[in-house]
Amino acid sequence: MAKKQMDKATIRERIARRAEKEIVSGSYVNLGIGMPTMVANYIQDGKQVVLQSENGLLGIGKSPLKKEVDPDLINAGKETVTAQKGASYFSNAESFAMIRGEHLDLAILGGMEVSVTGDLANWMIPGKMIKGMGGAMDIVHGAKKIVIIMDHVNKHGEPKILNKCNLPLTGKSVVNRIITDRAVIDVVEDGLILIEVAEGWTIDEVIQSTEPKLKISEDIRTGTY
Amino acid sequence: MAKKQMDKATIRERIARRAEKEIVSGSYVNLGIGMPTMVANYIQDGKQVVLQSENGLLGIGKSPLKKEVDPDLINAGKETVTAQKGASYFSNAESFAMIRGEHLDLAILGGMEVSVTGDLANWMIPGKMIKGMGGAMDIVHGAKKIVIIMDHVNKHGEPKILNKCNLPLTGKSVVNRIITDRAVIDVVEDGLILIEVAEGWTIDEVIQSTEPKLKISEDIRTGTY
Amino acid sequence: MKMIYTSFDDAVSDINDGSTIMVGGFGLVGIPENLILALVDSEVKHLTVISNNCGVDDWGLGLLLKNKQIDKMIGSYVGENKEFERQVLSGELEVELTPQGTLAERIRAGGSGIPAFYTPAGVGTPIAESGEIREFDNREYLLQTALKADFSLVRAAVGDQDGNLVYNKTAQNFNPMMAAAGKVTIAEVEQLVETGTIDPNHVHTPGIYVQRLIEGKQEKRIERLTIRDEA
Amino acid sequence: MKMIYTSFDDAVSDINDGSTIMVGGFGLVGIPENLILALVDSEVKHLTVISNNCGVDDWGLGLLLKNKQIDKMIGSYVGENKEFERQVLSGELEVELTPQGTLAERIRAGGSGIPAFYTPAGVGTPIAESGEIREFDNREYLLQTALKADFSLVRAAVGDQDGNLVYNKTAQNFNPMMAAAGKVTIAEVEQLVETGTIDPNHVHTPGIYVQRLIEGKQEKRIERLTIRDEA
Repeated sequence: MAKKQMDKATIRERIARRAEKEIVSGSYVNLGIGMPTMVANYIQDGKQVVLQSENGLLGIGKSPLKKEVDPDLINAGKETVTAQKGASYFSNAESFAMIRGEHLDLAILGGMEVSVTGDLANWMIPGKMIKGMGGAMDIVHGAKKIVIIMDHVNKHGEPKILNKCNLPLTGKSVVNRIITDRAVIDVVEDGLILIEVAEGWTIDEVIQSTEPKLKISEDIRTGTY
Repeated sequence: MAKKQMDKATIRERIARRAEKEIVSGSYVNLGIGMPTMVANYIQDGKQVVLQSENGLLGIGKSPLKKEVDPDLINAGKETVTAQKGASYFSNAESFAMIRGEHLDLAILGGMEVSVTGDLANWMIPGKMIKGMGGAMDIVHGAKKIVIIMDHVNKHGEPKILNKCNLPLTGKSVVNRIITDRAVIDVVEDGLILIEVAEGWTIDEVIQSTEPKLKISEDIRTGTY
Repeated sequence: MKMIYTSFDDAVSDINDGSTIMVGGFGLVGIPENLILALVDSEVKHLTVISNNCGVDDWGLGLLLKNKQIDKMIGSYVGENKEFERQVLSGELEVELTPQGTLAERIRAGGSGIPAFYTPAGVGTPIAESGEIREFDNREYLLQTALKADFSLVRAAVGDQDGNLVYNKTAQNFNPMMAAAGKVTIAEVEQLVETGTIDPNHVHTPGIYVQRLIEGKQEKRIERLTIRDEA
Repeated sequence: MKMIYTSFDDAVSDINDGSTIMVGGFGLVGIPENLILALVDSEVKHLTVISNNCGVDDWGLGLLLKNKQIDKMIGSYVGENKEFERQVLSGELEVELTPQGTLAERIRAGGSGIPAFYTPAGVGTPIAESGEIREFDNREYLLQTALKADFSLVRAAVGDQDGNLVYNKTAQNFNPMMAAAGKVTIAEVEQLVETGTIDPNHVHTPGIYVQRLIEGKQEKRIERLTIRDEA
């Protein structure tokens, strides 16, 4: 599909489907509010995944049928959910003990900006009403692997992957991997490595739309998603 | 009963019975290992008391009948117990959160030495094998009121209430009241106040067997226990 | 041994102007609905409220907000309504934002006699600007202090006459830590049962933390109804 | 999703010389009896053991002690047997004594990503001599750091195939915090059940903390049998 014709929903689905590949069977995962929550819809059959919700649930199930709705059972996005077999409920203190204590294998979160050193900004825009960071500042220091999913550029076409974040940070040196509509980029010791390019984009286009210099992986693959 | 004729068991019972009077109906209480545990035997009918055991039980009941014994249910002294109606079980972390967070109204503990400023020593004698402080160092900072029960003098007849403890401390400025076989003494801002004298002893004998200068309460009572 | 109330107004009648209160719940789930309504009725003012969120326009803590009873809000995610924004911008309402895990742990610390602890959350961000950073094992952490309250308002599914509480599913959330961190903890329970009914292994909040109990019926409003179709 | 073992020897086979292990239990209550026996069989040496107590002469951690498998013991109340005393006095065994509440909280911190916290316990006593004191609200507190382990050996009454654990009565004690503080947590359960059997509201240790499970029968020795007569 040509990139120009892709609507916003299709792009989000593309990113979510690529992010799903980050989830290893048998792992414990926290999905952020918004686009990350969508990732759950694309988890492949046969993959055993336990999703954690920071409001106190390990083992998020599907959305409830109308008759199953329990107002006492929501996810961190305040949506009604169900609980998987083998689930457990606990307090927010226990939930963040679990998060902060590095028991989760992976967190997939949204991003506004990511820097060349893995700094993440995703919670406030100065001048706009500040609603709060919720659990993001804890989660970025907790999960063993932090994957950020976001658009590659902002609505003005400017890079969101930067030498230095302009927005106030959520966490410093916390991001391991960035997945955008255009590319998959890893944050490593000495910078950023481009490892995948999405269908409809070229390596050069990704380089052009990314502020920091990108190293190109020896195993780079294009058109993977 | 004349003091000379009282055997050790009788003296311990006398102290325990006096200590029981410290327990207000409706209160939450921790009783230390040894003589303090005995206090539970003398709780008056009609007093509602919830005893806490630092190994994770709120609501210690009576000793079990032989047929009731559950090896998974013990108190902090490792004795088999039962649980009262309305009891709850929890981890040691929660138990000491409860203790440290000042939720208990009273702790009654044993003592080796108490100082004029309310310092307590009750966990080690240098040169002897050190077994550990168990929960005592936490409890002395936790309960709203700390009552120490002990003999007034040691086996050499020397005071155990001192200007300064010789033994390593369990806690500094933690004791509120001392109950011995001879007297009840309160630790206040500017020293010690004698408030009760046990049967068979005189105010003067108590003063003589106590190292720090004792103030005498205006409401002092003698022969109260 | 506990004060059992039948009037929500009576249960909160000694919450005075200027009090600091903790209110359980995550979004609208697990909030003490009727205790909040009673606070609205009481017209108490200048409250400092510690709660993860601040309700919505016409429900939960949003009602106290609309009634201008809150001077300061400590939470992790607030401002889901226009009135909140208006009051913040006009300076009527002070807000202290805390990462959610830090908020939960500060409240746990408050009930546990821990005056302060270190956490990685917030290092390198605006919330660490006035804070104290310290390294342990070559990693930076931020010092955070305990939170306590004059009154904690919590909600449980079941409570017994001795104050033992059991929560239902994700309605547990902040309630257990707040129950422990309040000088006076008032529990609104869906069902008040006789002591001895709850299995001691299943108690979430031991009765020692609860001073007052009251049974009530909740609306349990749903913020974001999400359902799937029958396959 | 978890490793389910049928041999206790296999369950502990990768605990190597020099490992730091946490072992649940208070006295002999709630100890992972069969895992300890397997460690004795394994002849692993130079262990650092974190446990509230150190068993008795012929049971629990006392067996590892007798077999000289422990180099260092971190606990709150130890030395209930002569061999312990002998090894300490001869310098064969190093002991670190910690107040019980501090021990419990240090282990909780280890599993919770809290590197350090302040507690009043120990201020003004020998254990604060090399410690760091700090005032909060005009009261002195002692800094304490987190404890973690290479392996945690815990015991539960019931465990399911996903690692969720439920403890019985006071056999809970140190087990939940240790389950969270071990890099690898091995749970000895009295009963292993199918996933879905345990009510999610009743889970004490969520399965995420447990890597290995094994079902076994315990002797449950009683240290101090105290009974009352039929009235």
